Amino acid sequence: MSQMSIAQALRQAIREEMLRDERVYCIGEDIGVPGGFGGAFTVTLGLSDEFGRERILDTPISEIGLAGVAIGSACAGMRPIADVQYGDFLFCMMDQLANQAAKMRYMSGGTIKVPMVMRAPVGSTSRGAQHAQSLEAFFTHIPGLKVVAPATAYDAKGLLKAAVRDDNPVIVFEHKLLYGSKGPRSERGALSPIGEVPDDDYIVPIGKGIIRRKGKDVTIVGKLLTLYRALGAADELAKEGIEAEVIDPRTLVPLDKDLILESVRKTGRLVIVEEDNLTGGWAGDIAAIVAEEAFYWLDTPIKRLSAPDAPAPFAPVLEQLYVPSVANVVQAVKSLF
Amino acid sequence: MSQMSIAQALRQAIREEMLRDERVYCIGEDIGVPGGFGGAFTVTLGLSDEFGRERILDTPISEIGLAGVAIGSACAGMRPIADVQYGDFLFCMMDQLANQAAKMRYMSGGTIKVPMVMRAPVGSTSRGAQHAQSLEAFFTHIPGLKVVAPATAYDAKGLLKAAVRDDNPVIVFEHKLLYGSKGPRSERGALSPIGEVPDDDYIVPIGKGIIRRKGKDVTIVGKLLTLYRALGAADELAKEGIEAEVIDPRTLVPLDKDLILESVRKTGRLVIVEEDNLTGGWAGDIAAIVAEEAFYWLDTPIKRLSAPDAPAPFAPVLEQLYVPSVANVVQAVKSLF
Amino acid sequence: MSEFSLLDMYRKMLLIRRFEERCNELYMQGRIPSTLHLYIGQEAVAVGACAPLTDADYLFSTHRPHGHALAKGVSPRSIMAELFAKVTGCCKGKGGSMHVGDMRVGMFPAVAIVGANIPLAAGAALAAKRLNDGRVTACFFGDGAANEGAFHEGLNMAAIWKLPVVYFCENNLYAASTPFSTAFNIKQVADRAASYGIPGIVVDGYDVESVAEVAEEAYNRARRGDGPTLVECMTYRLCGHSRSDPRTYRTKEEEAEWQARDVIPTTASRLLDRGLATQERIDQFEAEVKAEIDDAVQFAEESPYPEPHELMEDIFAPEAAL
Amino acid sequence: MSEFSLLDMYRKMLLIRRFEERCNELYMQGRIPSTLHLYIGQEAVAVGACAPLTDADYLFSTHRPHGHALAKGVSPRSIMAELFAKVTGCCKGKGGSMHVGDMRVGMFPAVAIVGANIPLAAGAALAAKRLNDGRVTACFFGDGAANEGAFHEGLNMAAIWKLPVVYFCENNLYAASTPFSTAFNIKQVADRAASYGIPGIVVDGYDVESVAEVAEEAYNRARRGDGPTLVECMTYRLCGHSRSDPRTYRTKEEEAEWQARDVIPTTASRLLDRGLATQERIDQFEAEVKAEIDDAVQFAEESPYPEPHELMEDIFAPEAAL
Ligand SMILES: Cc1ncc(C[n+]2csc(CCOP(=O)(O)OP(=O)(O)O)c2C)c(N)n1
Ligand SMILES: Cc1ncc(C[n+]2csc(CCOP(=O)(O)OP(=O)(O)O)c2C)c(N)n1
Ligand SMILES: [Mg+2]
Ligand SMILES: [Mg+2]
Repeated sequence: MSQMSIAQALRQAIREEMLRDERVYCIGEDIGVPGGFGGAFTVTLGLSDEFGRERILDTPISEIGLAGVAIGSACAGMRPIADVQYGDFLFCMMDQLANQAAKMRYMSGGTIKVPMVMRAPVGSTSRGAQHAQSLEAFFTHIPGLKVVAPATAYDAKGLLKAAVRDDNPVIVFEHKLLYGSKGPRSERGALSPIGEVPDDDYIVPIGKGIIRRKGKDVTIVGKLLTLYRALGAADELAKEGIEAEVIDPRTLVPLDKDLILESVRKTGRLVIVEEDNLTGGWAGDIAAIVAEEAFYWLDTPIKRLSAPDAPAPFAPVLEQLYVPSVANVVQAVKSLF
Repeated sequence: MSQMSIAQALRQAIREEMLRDERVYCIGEDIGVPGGFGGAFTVTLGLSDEFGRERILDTPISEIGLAGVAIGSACAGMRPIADVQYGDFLFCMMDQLANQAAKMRYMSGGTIKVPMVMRAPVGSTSRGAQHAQSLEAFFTHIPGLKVVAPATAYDAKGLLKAAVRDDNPVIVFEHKLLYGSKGPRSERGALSPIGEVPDDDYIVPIGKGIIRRKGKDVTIVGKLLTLYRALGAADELAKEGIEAEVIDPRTLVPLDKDLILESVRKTGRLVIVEEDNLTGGWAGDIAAIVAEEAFYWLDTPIKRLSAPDAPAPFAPVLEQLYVPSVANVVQAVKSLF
Repeated sequence: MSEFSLLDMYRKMLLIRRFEERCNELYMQGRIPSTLHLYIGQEAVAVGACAPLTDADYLFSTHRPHGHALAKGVSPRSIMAELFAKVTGCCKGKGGSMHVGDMRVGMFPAVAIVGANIPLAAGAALAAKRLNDGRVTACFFGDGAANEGAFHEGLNMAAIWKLPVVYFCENNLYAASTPFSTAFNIKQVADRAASYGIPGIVVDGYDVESVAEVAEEAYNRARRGDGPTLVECMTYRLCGHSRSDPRTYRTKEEEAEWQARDVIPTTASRLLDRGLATQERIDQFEAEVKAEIDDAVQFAEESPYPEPHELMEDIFAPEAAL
Repeated sequence: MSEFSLLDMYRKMLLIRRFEERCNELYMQGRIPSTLHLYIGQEAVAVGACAPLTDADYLFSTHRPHGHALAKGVSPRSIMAELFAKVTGCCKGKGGSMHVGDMRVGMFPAVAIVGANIPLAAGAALAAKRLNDGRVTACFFGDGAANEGAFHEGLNMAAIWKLPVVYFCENNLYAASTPFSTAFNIKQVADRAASYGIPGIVVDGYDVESVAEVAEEAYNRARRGDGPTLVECMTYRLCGHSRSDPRTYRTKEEEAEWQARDVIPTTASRLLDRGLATQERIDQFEAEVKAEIDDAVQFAEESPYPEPHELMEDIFAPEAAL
């Protein structure tokens, strides 16, 4: 066991998988240049010293190409871990992900596999609307892609390793304020949780959620940064006698929906917290599943707590209103009692 | 009043708006070449004869460029009606739509406006997974875009005209099986509704839904092709004594949610039918809104009837199972009684 | 350079031509659903470019893939069955005309998003280079595709990493209805090779031997580790863009000019002139090819449609052994 | 060619330099949030390229926009207030450093998606052409952007339609940490102009007069209706890529070489040599510029933050009169 940040845990996962399997390689912008950044959030820092520039492959600024090369190489026997500097740039490669990677297997009648990982940082950090988006909902809506969203160092390592070994395209969403990136790449206002990570090989299976806190009065579902908002709120609520059960889905596709349904059947109340925009967000999906499959157990309306339907604002004073806070979660939960 | 197809109604709307306002122009692939197709579904057929090649502007096959030019020109005083041959290709220009068009006004502190229309055909027509997708959910999830989805000739003309006059980017989703395109561009299995369309100028306001059939027992929400599945089901259900209220939202953003909420408050039951994939689909959003705002009026769980979470299959025998049918809707409704 | 048998190449081109003509008939009769992008007229490109390849080599194709598939060795039966939407098709009926492929002969499922196959091909070539398996990748696309961002990004990456891939731009003068001259401000697509520091070669796409020769040189270069080549094959559709295209955006004169150079009769004449075949042999080819296509159609017609359970299969690969 | 006042251009460059230095200080002190991409070293490009423009002409910028903004005439106050996230900022505090702009002087909100401004600029130029309003569009981007698909598609469209736009590629030898040579297999970005049949010109981006001269010629060409030009300005950041970049991917020697050519002292010397200014005048500039920046900082600091209601405003334009 070692204590480490998510950035370190991801780096360790990559390193171990690259040592384990020669076909694993990293591809991205500014990930391996000597003296460079190790990606936008230091995840690959130092790896090119150990593995060389061919296995930590820097691309030109060409997201279509980056994705296409990753996907094509995956189909032809490699196991790429692709890196996008900010999740927002996934829109530049959307065709490759949505029309190619996700559909290739199906269109081929199951004769192709695409063992590709794409890692993407999400979340709002006062950089304006083009460097702030939460992209999860878009990608859960593309059949053929798996989607994971680790919120702890343990899960980051375990899910990334599972993703690399999965024979399907897996999008890994990571939150900028959870990395714990150090030095010039550290982030103001970051939460940077440090966690215990086993030194030996393990995976966190794709498709398994986890109850982060047990409770009987209300179910709160949060992911990435908003998991911590939910946990913070649960602490507050406990002081007032409300025992919240906090669920971290960890994987968004395939979703461990039974974990959520069972919890709601117990608590009768559901609040979903996410940083993404309300309309068309992932929270809506969870609400819809519960409204269909646990309807008779619900005591109150389902509450979605999301960013409003606005682009992300630059000003920190506005951003604080944009991303759901602990206080917002507390208030949302209390509105159900 | 004239009887016409949706393709004709759209063409008439474009023509009238181009006559009304010199700044309106069309841009797209294969939309104006003499002897060509008039776009993939004949909507612009003949218009270049009347307006010339500059105002019915053919682009190279360059979706980023197409979108970028449309958006940039809109910011600088023009009013483009852009055309994409198949909705699936929107993924190729996703950055321009999601990161530029949608956010430009907000990022500029309200000093820019982007009066652009993008028309996109959706729906599965046995062409395989890359020419079949329903893209609505992706675009309702991008704050800053308006989204409309006309299902009748009347609405097609009225909504397109409203979109052209709107000072914001508007995505118009049209269904391939509803166009009623003629000649070599006709579509097997098309529904091609013909409708009454006023000869004089009118608009259908963006943001207003419509009740297509009154009923008291259950609310069915459908859009584009699935509106007709819903209406067909309502006919069947009526024979068995179930009076379904069928709602056509027409505009997806901003959504006329009160129309849906009021209906559900009356009927106590809700089925949402769409052709898009279940997970992350638009249906989830409607379910979530109702589960939050009309919860206490609901008598039964909310049912989403969508395409399953698979890429669109080519084989017509599979496609029939993929897109919700009238029988599926009938069955879904009956499961609530 | 290797001697490619003109006789073999002729037979392949003939197979493609007759196969496509049959597809068109079947489509017109309503026996094939969906749409078709026929390859009639362009056969020399696929056949010439594939002549130097083995089954191990990779091929990436487009919305117009039947010719590439047959040239690469995908069986007529499995292509025809796919067009009929049967479960015996090369994609189990799930892909359709625009996605035919068969990895057993190195052909990826065709990509119907114009230009999107270009970076994918670079990726496959990267894999071949890393795995050192000696494979070369051939990637086909049209003139229209050369205006996609994917073209630019893919070619640049292939160039900077000297990947073993050859890009064949089939310049048939039109992208759907759009003439080359309205979409380009330059004379040849091959001129764009200079943007990536790679060779750009223009070849007569109506001469199968020239195509094969240029292709082989480019493959050799690629296999040597010297990187990609952009080969522009000047060609012409002797058919519409897709299904019942009236082709009114082209002049009859232009069509007639290319029709006069039709690769099937001109190559047959060349065989006769060089004494490489007799008229009987050529007639026999027609009969053989017809039999092969009849067999494919019969196979397709007699094959079952996919069962309902197929709808939800092949979305994800099974769990890999961890 | 017009006579651009070297004195005016020097003053502009100096304003940009001192403004950026102050930004950096403020950032290091934690008084500016977010990140900053400074323009230090590249001032001659923005100032030279903007010298021939009027407020009516359009400018498209990047993640590194402060220099372009000042050169185009956006007020130091409104830029500084934007960096401070104040409602008096040029984007009301909603855009931030990477999106500064002001349409009153023709500057679009800067685009932080690398390359994405290139087709947008073509669109603005199309509008100008159609509306026949005589405006020309200047579009700036880095060497890195030239590998984006958007570059390819945008330049091609500008070329085929002969749009009145000039593309300035600021080749500062690096895209973030990535050296030019690993991302390109060619010597100059300008060579890519040939792919679009337009002129490609390389100019010394450390010589403001050369830039202005080349820019003016390109604008004239554009206004004449002869289409776009790709101008590659060879330049260098005398600072990190963004905030506290240690720049360890570059050699000290390389940095020193460019530092020795720093446009601020070299241009000052030129002014003195040519007798266009005295040392006193130059010193006075420093004082003036400092006062202007002090004023901007004070304005920014004293300005209010946006009110909560601002969060949900400016998403959509109001209903147009129908
Ligand atoms: C990204 C994208 N845009 C548009 C289309 C629609 N489309 C299909 S084929 C075609 C023309 C392709 O032209 P070219 O690349 O020259 O190939 P050709 O059809 O001539 O073989 C177009 C526009 C598409 N499939 N994908
Ligand atoms: C599409 C996209 N990809 C990646 C980035 C991240 N990024 C920001 S600046 C930059 C380097 C840009 O290099 P260049 O175009 O040469 O401009 P410079 O920074 O040198 O001025 C990168 C990779 C981005 N903003 N947008
Ligand atoms: Mg073509
Ligand atoms: Mg640069």
